Amino acid sequence: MPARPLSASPLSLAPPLAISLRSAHLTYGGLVLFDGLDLELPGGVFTCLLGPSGIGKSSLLRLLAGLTSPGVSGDLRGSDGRGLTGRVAYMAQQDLLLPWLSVLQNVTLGSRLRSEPANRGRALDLLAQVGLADSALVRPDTLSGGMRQRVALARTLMEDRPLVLMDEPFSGLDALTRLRLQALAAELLAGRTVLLVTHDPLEALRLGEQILVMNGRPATLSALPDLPGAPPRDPGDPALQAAYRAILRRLEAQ
Amino acid sequence: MPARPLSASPLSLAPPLAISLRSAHLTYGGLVLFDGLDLELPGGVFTCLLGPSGIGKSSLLRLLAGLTSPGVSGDLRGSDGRGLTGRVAYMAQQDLLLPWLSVLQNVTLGSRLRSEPANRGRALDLLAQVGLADSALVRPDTLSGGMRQRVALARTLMEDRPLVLMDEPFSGLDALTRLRLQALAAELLAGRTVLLVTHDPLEALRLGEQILVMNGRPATLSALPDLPGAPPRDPGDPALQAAYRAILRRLEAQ
Amino acid sequence: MKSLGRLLSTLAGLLALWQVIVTFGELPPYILPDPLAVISVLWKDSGPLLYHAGVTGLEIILGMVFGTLLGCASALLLSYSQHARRWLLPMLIASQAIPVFAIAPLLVLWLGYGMGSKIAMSMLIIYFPVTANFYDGLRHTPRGWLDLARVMLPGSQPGSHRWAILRHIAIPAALPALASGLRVAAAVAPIGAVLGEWVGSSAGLGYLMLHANSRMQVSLMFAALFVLAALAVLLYFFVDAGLRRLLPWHPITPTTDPETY
Amino acid sequence: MKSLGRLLSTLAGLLALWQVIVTFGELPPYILPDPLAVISVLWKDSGPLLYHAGVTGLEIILGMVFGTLLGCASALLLSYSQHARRWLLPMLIASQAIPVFAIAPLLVLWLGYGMGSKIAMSMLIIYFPVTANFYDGLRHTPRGWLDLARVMLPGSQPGSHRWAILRHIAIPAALPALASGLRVAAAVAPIGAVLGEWVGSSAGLGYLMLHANSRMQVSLMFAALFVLAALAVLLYFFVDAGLRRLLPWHPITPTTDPETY
Amino acid sequence: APNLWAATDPDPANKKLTVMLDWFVNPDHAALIIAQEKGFFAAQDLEVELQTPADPNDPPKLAAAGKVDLAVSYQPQLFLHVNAGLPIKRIGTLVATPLNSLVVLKDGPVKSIADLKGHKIGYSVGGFEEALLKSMLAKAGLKIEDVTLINVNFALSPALLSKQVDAVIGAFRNFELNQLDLAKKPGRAFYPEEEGIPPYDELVLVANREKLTDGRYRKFLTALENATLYLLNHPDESWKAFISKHKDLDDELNRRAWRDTLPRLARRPAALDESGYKRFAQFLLKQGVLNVALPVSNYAVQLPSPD
Ligand SMILES: Nc1ncnc2c1ncn2[C@@H]1O[C@H](COP(=O)(O)OP(=O)(O)OP(=O)(O)O)[C@@H](O)[C@H]1O
Ligand SMILES: Nc1ncnc2c1ncn2[C@@H]1O[C@H](COP(=O)(O)OP(=O)(O)OP(=O)(O)O)[C@@H](O)[C@H]1O
Ligand SMILES: [Mg+2]
Ligand SMILES: [Mg+2]
Repeated sequence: MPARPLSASPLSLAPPLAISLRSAHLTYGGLVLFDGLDLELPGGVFTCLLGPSGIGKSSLLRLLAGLTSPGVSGDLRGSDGRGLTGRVAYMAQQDLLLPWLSVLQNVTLGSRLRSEPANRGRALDLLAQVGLADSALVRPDTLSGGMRQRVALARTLMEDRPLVLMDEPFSGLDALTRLRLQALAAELLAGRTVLLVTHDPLEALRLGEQILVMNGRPATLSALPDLPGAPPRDPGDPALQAAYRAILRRLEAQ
Repeated sequence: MPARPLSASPLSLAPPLAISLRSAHLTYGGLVLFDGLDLELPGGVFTCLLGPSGIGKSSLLRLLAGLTSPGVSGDLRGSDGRGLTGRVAYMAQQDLLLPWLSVLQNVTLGSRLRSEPANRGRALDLLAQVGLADSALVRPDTLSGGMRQRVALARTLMEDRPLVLMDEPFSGLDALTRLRLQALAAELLAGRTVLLVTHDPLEALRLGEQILVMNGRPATLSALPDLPGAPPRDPGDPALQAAYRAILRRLEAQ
Repeated sequence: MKSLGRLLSTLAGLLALWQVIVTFGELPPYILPDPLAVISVLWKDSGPLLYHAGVTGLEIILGMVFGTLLGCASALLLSYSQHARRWLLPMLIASQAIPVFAIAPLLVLWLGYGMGSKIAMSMLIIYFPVTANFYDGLRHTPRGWLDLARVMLPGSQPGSHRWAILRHIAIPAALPALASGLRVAAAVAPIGAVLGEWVGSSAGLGYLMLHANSRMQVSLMFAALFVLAALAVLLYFFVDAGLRRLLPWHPITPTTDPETY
Repeated sequence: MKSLGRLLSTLAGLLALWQVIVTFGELPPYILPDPLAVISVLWKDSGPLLYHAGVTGLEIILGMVFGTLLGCASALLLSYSQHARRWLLPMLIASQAIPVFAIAPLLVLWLGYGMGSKIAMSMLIIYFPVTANFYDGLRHTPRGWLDLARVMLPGSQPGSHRWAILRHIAIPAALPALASGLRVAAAVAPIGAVLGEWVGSSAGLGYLMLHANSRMQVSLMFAALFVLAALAVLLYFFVDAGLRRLLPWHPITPTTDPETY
Repeated sequence: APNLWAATDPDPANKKLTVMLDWFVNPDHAALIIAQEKGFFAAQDLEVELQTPADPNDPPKLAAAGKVDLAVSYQPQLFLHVNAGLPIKRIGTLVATPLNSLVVLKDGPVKSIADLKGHKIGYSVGGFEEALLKSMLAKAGLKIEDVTLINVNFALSPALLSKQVDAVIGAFRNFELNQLDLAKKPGRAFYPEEEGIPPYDELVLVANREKLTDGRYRKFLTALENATLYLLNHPDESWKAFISKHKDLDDELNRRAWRDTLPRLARRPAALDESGYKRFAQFLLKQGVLNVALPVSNYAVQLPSPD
C-alpha cells in the first residue's frame, strides 16, 4: 500500500517548538523517580527515548504532557516562552479508545472535545493509511490489540500539534505494519518536535534524530551518538546494525 | 542477574502433550476468520506464531484455550485423546491483572481460584526472576506497563500446565529485559508444548523450535524452515540474521 | 411467544406460592386474601382497576421522566462543582429521610392536589437512586480517558473545559452506572406514585388501595397491589431491555450462568 | 478540624435557607416552624430526642446490616442461577411496589411489634438498591478476567466452578457497584426504620414524629425530622468514607473539579 | 404578617366551598354525602367539594392555612390544635357522641378493664389516647404503667385479631366492632363515656377563625342539618344515595356501620354545647394533655342563625 501524501497541515509552517525541562523532580511515595532531571527537545527534532521497563519513561511523557500528579515539580517551557497547554499531542501506553464511539469517532475525538467540525476526510485517510479503512464504523471492542493501537496512532496523528509525545506506539504491531507505520509517522511528523518512547533499539535507530537513554534511580538521561542519514533509515543498513549492537552493549553495561 | 534454577515441576516428567486442531471454523458476524484451519502442535515443542495484526492470532489462541465464542467450530484434541480443559496456561494480549489483588496475589491467582495452597515461595522466586522482587506487595495500579506485563508472565509461568499459550508476552519490555525473560521462559517451559504469538521475527527465531506464519482471510498457517541449534538462540548469530531477512521478505511478499 | 409462556408460568407459580402461604400460614382473609378471591376481584372490577392503573401509570411515567431528568442534573451539578457537593449533597440525603406525613401539608400548600404533588413525591423517591448512581459513575471515570481529554483540550489544567470533558468522556463513561440507577428507579417508581397519591388524590391505584384498606376491602386492595406490582415488573424489564439496547458497549457477561450465553 | 468547620458552616447555611423559606414563603409555624423554634426544642428536649434517636439508630444499623446481607445474597443468587432470575427477580421488583399499610398487618402477624417488623421494613427498603446494584455489577464482569479464570480452572465450560469465579473474580469486580448500592441504601435506611416504626412501635424517631404530629407539636416533629436527617447524612458520609477506604483500587477521579485533587 | 396562604376575603358571589374530610369517605360522613347527593348544598346555593387527606392530622392545618375552607376533625384534637396555636375554631358537629372505644376480643382473657393489668394495648396515634386510657384505667384502679402501649397505626383490628395486642384503644364502635364481628371474632367494647370520661363530639367541623363571618358557613350548616333530618327520616333511600356515588362501599361492613352511625349523627350540627366543651377542656387539663384551658370561645363558636 503506497503511502498517499496527506495534505500538509498549516502548523508545520510555524517555527518548530523546542522544549526544555529543568530540574524535574518526581516521587511516588518513597520512590524518587527523577531528581534534578534535565531534558532538551530541540525544535522539529524526532527524539527517541529508550530505557528499561519501569524506569520512568511514561512518567516523563506524562510530565511533558502536563498530566502532573502530586509529588512533581520542575520547570517546563517551550522555546517561545509560552506554556505547552493545548500544543501537545499525546499517545499513551494504553490505547484509551472510548468503547462507546466508533473507530472513526475515536479518531476525531480531539475535535469532538473542542467542539470543532471534525475533518472526517482526513480521519478516513489516516485510517486507510494505518490499514483500517474497513473498520471505520465499527465499535473498538471488536478490534484486535494491534488494530486498537493503530486507531490510537491515527487519533494522535489527527491532532495537529507542534509537540508530539508517543509512548510505545508500535509495540503491538507486526514487523511489516510497524515498518510502514514508522514511515508514515516520520513523514507526517516531519518538522514537529517529537518524543517517542520505544523498547526497540532498532526502531529508535530508524526514526531518531536524537536518541536518549534513560537509566538509573533517580533516572538520568544520556544521548547516544548521532547517526548518519535522515530518518526513516533502512533497518538493513550496516551502520544501524553496528549502532544496535553498541546500544545493547551499553544497556547491558548498566 | 543470573537465572536461578527453579525447582523442576512434576508435570514436566509426564509425556509431553501434542495438540491437533482440525478444520477450525470461526466467523465474527460476516467476517470469516478461519475456515478449515488445521494446526498441529507437536508435544514438548516451542512453537512461535507470526502474522500481521488483525489476522486472527489471538482468536486462534482463545480457541485453543477453550474460550469459545458463538460462531466457532472445529475439532480440538490432545494426543492422549482427552480434552484440554484444565491443562492450559494462557497469557492474553492484555495483562488482565486484578486491581484488588497485590502483585503476589495476582501471580498466585490460579491456586486461589482452585482453592489450593499457594506456593508463595515459587511465586516470589518468579517475581524475582522477572525483576519485580520489590513490587510483590504493591497493588498493580502503581506499576508501569512493562512491569504489569511481567506480572502477567509470572502468573502464567506459575501455572504448571502441559500446554502454554502466550499472546505477545514480551511486547512491552525493553530489549534487555526481553532477552532475559525469553531465556527464562525457554528454560521454565522446556518440555512443554508452547504456542507463543509474537510480532518480533527475531523473537520467534530465538525461541521457536517451530515457527508458523498466519496469513490471508480466511487465514492459513504455513511453517518456516527449521533452524539449527536449540533455543534460546543467540540473536547475534548470522544464521538467525539471515533467517530474519528471509522472514521479512516472505512477509513482504504477501 | 416463548418468553410470554415463561412469564405466564412464572406468574402461575407465584400465585400457587401465595395460595400455599395462605393455606398453610392459616392466614385469615382480612390479612392476606387467597389468590382466587383476588383474581375474581381483578376480573369483576377490571374496569375501575384499569382506569386507576392508567392514572398511576401516567404518574409513574411522568415521575420517571422528571425524576430522571432532575437526578441527572443533580448528579452533574454534584460532580461539576465542589460547592454543590457541599450544599446540595447533604440536602439530597436529608430529603430521603423525610416521611411523607411530615411534608404532606407543605406539598399541598405549594403544589395543591393536582398532578404537582404526586409528581413531586414520586420524583423524591425515584430521584435519589438516579442521582447517587450517576454521581458515583461520574466520580469514577477511568483516569486514562481524562488524561487523554485534558491533553486534547486547549487548557490542560484540570478544571478547565470541564463541560467538554463531562460531555464527551465522563457522562458516557458513567452511563452504565446511571443505568443501574435507572433500574432501581424503575422498581421504586410505582411506590413513588402511590406515595404521591397518598398526599392527596382522587384517582390512582394508591388511592384505590388506601380506600380499600380503610374499608377492609382486602381483596380489592390486593388486586390493586397486584396490578401495581405488575406495573413495576413490566417497567423494570422494559427499562432493563431498553438500557441494554442503548449501551451495547457495556454488554452483560455470562459470569457464572451458562444459560446466559 | 477543617472539615468540622465546613460541616458547621454548611449546617448554618442550610438553617439560614430554611429561615428564608419560612420568612418569605410566609409559612405558618404549624406547617413549617422556623429553625430557631426547632433549635430551641432540640436543646430543650435533647434527652428524649437522643433516646429515640438511639432506638432508631439501632434499627437503622440492624436494617443496614441485614438488608445488606440479604441484598448481597439475593444478588448472588440472581447471578448464580437462571431459575432465581426467573422466580426471584419479579418478586423482588414487586416487593418494591408494596406500600407499608398493605403489609402492616402481615408484618405484625408474623413478626409482632418488636424489632422484627421494624428491621423487616427497613430491610425491604434498603435491600433493593443493594440487590439491584450488586446484581448489575455481577452481570458486567470484564470478560477478560472471566476468560482468564476459566482457563485456570479445571473445567473450562462456562458454568463450571461458578462459585470460584464468583468469589475470586465477579464479586470483587462488582464491589464498586455494590458500593454505589450501599450509598443509596445508607441514604434510605432512616426512612426504612421510620416506616417500620409506623407499622407499630413504642419508641424511635418515627414514633416521636407521629406523636408530635398528632399533638400539633410541629417544632418537636421537625426537631425529630432534623435529627433523622442528620442521622441519614452522617450514615451516608460514614458509609461513603468507609467504602472509599475499603476499595482503594477504585479511586475517585477528579473528573472535572480541580478541588478534588 | 399577612398570611399569604389564607384565602382572600369572602366573596359573597363565591359558591365554592372545599371541605377536607378527616379520612376517606365512610358512614361517619353520612350527613355530608347526603347533603351533597340529595341537593341540600345546592339548595343553599353552595358548590361543595369534598377532599380526602393523607393523614387525619392534616385537615385542620390546611384549614388554618386557608388551603381548604372547612376541615373535619375530632373534638379532643381540636383542643390540642388550638392550644398549639392553630387559628381554627369548631363551627359545627357531625357526630355528637364519642365513637372511640377500648375493644377486646369477647372470648379473650380480658373481661373487664381491671383485667388489662400487664397486657398490651394497641393504639393508632391520635394525640390523646394515653389520656383517655389513663382515666379509664384509673377508674378500674390501674395505672398507665400497668399496661404496655403499642402504636399499631394502620392495623387496629388485625393487631387485635392476630393477638399481637390484647386490647385496642381508638377503635370506632360503629366500624371496628362490626369488622370484628364479620371476622367471626366478636369484640367487647368499653365505652369511654361509661368509664369516667366526659362525653364529647367525635367529629367536628373546623374553620379558620379569621373567616367565621363567611356567610357560606351558616348556609353549609343549614344544609347539613336538613341532610341529617332526611337521613333520619329516610334511612334506606339515604343508604341507596350513599352507595350510588360510592359503589365500593356497598358491602356488609359499611351497611352495618351505616346503621350504627345514624343514631349518633348530630341532629343540630350548628349547635354548640358550651358546658360540654368546658367540661372536656377541664378534663384534658387535668390529664395533663393541655397545660391551659382557654375559654370555650377560643375553641368553638355557634354561628349566628340566619336572619
Ligand atoms: N468479538 C469480536 N467481534 C467481532 N470481530 C472480532 C472480535 N474479536 C476479534 N474480531 C476480529 O477478528 C480479527 C482477528 O482478531 P485477533 O484479535 O485474533 O487478531 P490478532 O491476529 O491477534 O491481531 P493483533 O496482532 O493485532 O493482536 C480482527 O479483524 C478483529 O476485528
Ligand atoms: N501512580 C503511581 N503510583 C506509584 N508508583 C508509580 C505510579 N506510576 C508509576 N509508578 C512507578 O514509577 C515507576 C516508573 O513508571 P513508568 O510508567 O514511568 O515506567 P516506564 O519507564 O514507562 O516503564 P515501562 O517501559 O514498563 O512502561 C515504576 O516503578 C512505577 O511502579
Ligand atoms: Mg511506560
Ligand atoms: Mg492479538
